[in-house]
Amino acid sequence: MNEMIRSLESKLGLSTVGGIDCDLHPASPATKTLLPYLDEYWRETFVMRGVDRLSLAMTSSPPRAPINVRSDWKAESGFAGDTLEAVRAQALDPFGTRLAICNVLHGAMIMHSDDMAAALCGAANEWLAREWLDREPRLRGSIIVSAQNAELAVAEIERRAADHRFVQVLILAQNDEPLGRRRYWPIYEAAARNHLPLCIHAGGSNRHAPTATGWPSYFVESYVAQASIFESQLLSLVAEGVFQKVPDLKVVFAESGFTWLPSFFWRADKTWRGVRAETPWLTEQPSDIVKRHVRFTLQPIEAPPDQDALARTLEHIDCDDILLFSTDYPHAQFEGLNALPVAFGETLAKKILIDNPLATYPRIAADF
Amino acid sequence: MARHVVAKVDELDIGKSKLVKVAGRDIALFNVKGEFFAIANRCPHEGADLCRGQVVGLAESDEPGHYRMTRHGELVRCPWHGWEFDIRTGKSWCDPARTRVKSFDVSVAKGGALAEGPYQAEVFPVSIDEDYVIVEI
Amino acid sequence: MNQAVLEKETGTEAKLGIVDCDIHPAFSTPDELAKFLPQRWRNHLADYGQRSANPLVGTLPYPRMTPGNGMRRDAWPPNGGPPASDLSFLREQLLDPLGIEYGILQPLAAGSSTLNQDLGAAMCTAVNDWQLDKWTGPEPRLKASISVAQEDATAAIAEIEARIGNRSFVQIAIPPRTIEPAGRRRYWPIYEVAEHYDMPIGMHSAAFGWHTNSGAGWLNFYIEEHYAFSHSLQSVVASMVFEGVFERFPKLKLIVVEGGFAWAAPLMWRLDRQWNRMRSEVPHVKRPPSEYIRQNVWFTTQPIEEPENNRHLLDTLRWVGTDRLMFSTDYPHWDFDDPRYAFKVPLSPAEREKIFRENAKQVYRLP
Amino acid sequence: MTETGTLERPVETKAKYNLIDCDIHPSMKTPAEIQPYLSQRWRDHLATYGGHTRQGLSETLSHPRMVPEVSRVDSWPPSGGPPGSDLPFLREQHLDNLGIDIGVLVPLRFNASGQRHPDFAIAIATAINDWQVGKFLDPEPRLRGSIIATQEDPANAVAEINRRASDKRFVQVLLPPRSIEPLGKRRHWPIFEAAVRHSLPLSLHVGGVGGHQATGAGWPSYYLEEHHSQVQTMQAVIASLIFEGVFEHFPELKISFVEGGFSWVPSFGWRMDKAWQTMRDEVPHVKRPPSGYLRQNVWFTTQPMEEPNPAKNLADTLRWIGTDRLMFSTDYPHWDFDDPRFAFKVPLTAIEKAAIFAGNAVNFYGLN
Repeated sequence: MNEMIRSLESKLGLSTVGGIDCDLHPASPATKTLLPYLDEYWRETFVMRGVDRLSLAMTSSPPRAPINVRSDWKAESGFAGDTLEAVRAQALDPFGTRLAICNVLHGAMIMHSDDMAAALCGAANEWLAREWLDREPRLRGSIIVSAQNAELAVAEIERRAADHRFVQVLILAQNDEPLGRRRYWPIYEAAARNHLPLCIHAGGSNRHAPTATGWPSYFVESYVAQASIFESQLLSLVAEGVFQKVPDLKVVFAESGFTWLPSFFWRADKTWRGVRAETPWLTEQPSDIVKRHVRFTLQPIEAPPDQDALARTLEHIDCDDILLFSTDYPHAQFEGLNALPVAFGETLAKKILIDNPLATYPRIAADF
Repeated sequence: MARHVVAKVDELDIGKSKLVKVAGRDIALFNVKGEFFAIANRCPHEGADLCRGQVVGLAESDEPGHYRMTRHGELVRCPWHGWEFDIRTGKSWCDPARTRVKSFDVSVAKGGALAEGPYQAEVFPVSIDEDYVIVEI
Repeated sequence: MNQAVLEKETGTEAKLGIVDCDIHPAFSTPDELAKFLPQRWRNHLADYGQRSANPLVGTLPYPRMTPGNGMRRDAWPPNGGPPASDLSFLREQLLDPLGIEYGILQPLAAGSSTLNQDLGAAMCTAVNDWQLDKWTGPEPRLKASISVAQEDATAAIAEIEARIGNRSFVQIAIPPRTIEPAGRRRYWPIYEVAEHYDMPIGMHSAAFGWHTNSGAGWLNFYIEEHYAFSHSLQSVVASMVFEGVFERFPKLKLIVVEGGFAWAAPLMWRLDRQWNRMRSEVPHVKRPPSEYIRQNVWFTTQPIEEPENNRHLLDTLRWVGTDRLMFSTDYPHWDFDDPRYAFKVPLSPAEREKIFRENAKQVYRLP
Repeated sequence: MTETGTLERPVETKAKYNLIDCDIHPSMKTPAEIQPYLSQRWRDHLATYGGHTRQGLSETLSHPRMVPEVSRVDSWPPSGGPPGSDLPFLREQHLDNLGIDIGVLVPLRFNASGQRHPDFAIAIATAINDWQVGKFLDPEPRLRGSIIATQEDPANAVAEINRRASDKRFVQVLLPPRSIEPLGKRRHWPIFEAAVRHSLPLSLHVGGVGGHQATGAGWPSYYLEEHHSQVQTMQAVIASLIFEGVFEHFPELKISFVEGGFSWVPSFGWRMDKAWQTMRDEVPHVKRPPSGYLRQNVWFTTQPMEEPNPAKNLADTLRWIGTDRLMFSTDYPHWDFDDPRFAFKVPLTAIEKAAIFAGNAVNFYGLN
């Protein structure tokens, strides 16, 4: 009986009206769509080379895989979220979303050529501003950059920063090296300087295996492994002292899941006690640093249907500031409109929907 | 509170430690640059003998990538999990408020002086001309 | 300078009846392979795509300089579809004018580097069926390659056994960027079968694979990637020598495709020298590496190296051995070699005969 | 916290075994100790070429530890040699002192599976197995051995398993989690088949050099991170075994994961279940929710013990994993050793204690 009630409850989400959706995905634009936003060199060479005909869909997130396109949101094209009308009708209106941050997951971020990657990122950002942000006041944008060349990434951040509808910088979870390493710090300094959190979204370059034990056969396995990559990135950011060096930096993990956080905290804090002399700039335990500087988008919620485990996990995390509401639209993370399970309770729900995003995104708070 | 003679000064070199048993307690005795300190021997984490830990300095940093070793010889790393304890206070570096070992007052006195006070020399005979380490419990 | 050579070579080629060891057939439409695949895999491809150990789904990690993944601009068939997707135009532009008696198909869309091994094996089977159906059936000058998913040796052998009776297939195609170096024992069952049936292993430069083409890591530009093709092929040769593949399978034939060949001579020198110093580590390698290479390995010529001083290539030809070289065009790719103009140095009629025809006829056992 | 406030002692039970330690690391007085177990050809090879694995340093771990030999500072034998190399001292300090009834040896040196020279790998695996018998199993009946098998060469791994299986003192087959390909891939299945045939469980102890970066995010800078990465590697191995269908094909296969922690297991199970629900059509051979296989085929050793703050949070983790899945281990003589008397900071019932400290291992190894 209890099981039945729990299971029923789990289908009933809390209201999300008035919330700030911190992870929404307009379909990645076809390369050809970006031509008007590229300069003459890239426009001509892309056509000459046939790059404009190439799909830049990433193996880390095949666009038609069931996780990436919820069946009831799928358009004729096989994709979802490929028009503003669809995003309004499926994501903004039904959830009562007040503002939503568009995270464009584009292969631009992982192209081998530093310069081509930067050119495509710039074009995708411009495309987002013109085709989406100009047309829908509820939308906000993420500045996508390729992390592999910090200098070019910083230039793009500085170029885009004047447009305050861009509220964060977005990079992918898997890159050439762990993200705490110093080659990436100029990106973080530029983000903090411009009051932009750094969003690290699931996905990546796949230039090396996504696990330490080689290449998984299946996408479902690779998707599961993304959380492991996030764990490594989290500890890298902490251990390298990014938050000591750039104390104003806020990091948002998007589509990372969060139910792994307690075990991360336990192990990282314990090991730190034994080996902290290796990184003496860490003067507090990793979990405290994470709770102050890092935020996690809500979806996917990887917990059993039984709401008790989710509630216990939240208690283990022991930090009400850490979650940011997200639908992860159009990814298939929940059914119906049940983005915010009852286990969160009304008080925490309000924090997740509004207060935490406002505290995380200065640019949203400024004109909220 | 009693004062216990636990060692001769010259049997514990600078930077060394020694396990002494006093009034049924295991106590780790350290010589830090000629000064003596005593803390409870048992690590509060899983019970390892702190007297067997490495005596180290304090690694500090002003910013990532910058390293500085200070307070030479004033900390002991637990021989198992490496938790650092301040030999002077018994407090752990990572969690000084909650993870600490008891610290005992230590003094040094001439053997001649010992004959006059309420000392307990449990372990060995005291000779008048030598210096001794005294722990108060 | 080049002009003089060109004039001299023109005219003599067409009559030779050459063998082109590297032709890339293409699908007319992206879904052309689908009809050779079971429904399960058609559905799977629609949802998940063909995932390999590479950044992009189905797109080359390094965009080429011409559309269609680096095609000759004049190779697009007038009837539509991408280059080398139209048999009649392929005859008209390649086989007929260049006097190609046999052309070896090197399909690049196979499942060899697919992460999902069952999908990879299914795609190999489909590509093999497709070669027969679309190409070798209607055009007997074309010969097919048995695509196999080499990481699953059992599945690969099953595919070879299924095709071996059909002489339209003249080699087994394995890409060089395998999970482990090509000489490792996990691949030996495939080599054993290949030797048994006297089927050469064709290793063609690969744009996809489990590792970078370069041991230096991921490169920035296509110019670097293109160069590094030769590095992955050098690694294949060294691995097969030092793991003892040719000692264990002395009649195995390895054909190194689309890596050029000028590097083969210094590679042999280097291998011999280090083998001399460290043969105690590899006592199973009984002879100097160059001996195995001269016995078991052939190189296709494209993209032919073009020294500043043309005649320097003569030295290379002598060092590598004209009996090891087999002509290839790489049609319809942009770095295509034309048999009339590729060699900027004079070849003797005997050398010409070997490189353009006889070596390949023997290696592939062509009638 | 006072110096002894939270320490507690295991209760007495009447079972045949009260304390089984699933992870003891034996070592050699000097590397030359291996020589009697190698033929002249391999002695010469070792002297000339040394080990040759898939990493940068030839004789040293990629990330230096905080203490010599990764070991407890107090574990160096008075007679000389590194920790774990002196049987009398191992008895005195460890077996006798803690009252260990059965101790399972996990030899890590020479890394047979990681050796690139295939024949040398075979020679080393055989030598280490003989060495375990000669140095430890013959003189000390409380110790058990692990069959070292060349994972990258499954045919020879099976031959070695077949050769050792009749010696019942070998209680498991030991494999490294970091391999060239994920463990679940079919090329490894002959090893599983052999293990099931001989009723031998498999054990994966953290480590190995498969040629891949230590995390999906790349090579970390610090040992703090590398230590943590063991968790992600274990996760990758488990996901591979489940999604490749290993447990579906070998329902009797038993595997223990050693020294990779366990608090992450529940949330990892939830993540796998959720992804599987969405994408099970990709892996139709996986018939049940992944967490079901975790409950049936997988065990975890307890060290390094998870230490949440507050400690009571661990009770949830134990409930979610199931106390029948956990087996006590010390990791002696390594620095992050757990003492059976003090490792658990949460109260366990007498039944739970009996299971974790001995009963589960009796079942896992078939020690009855």
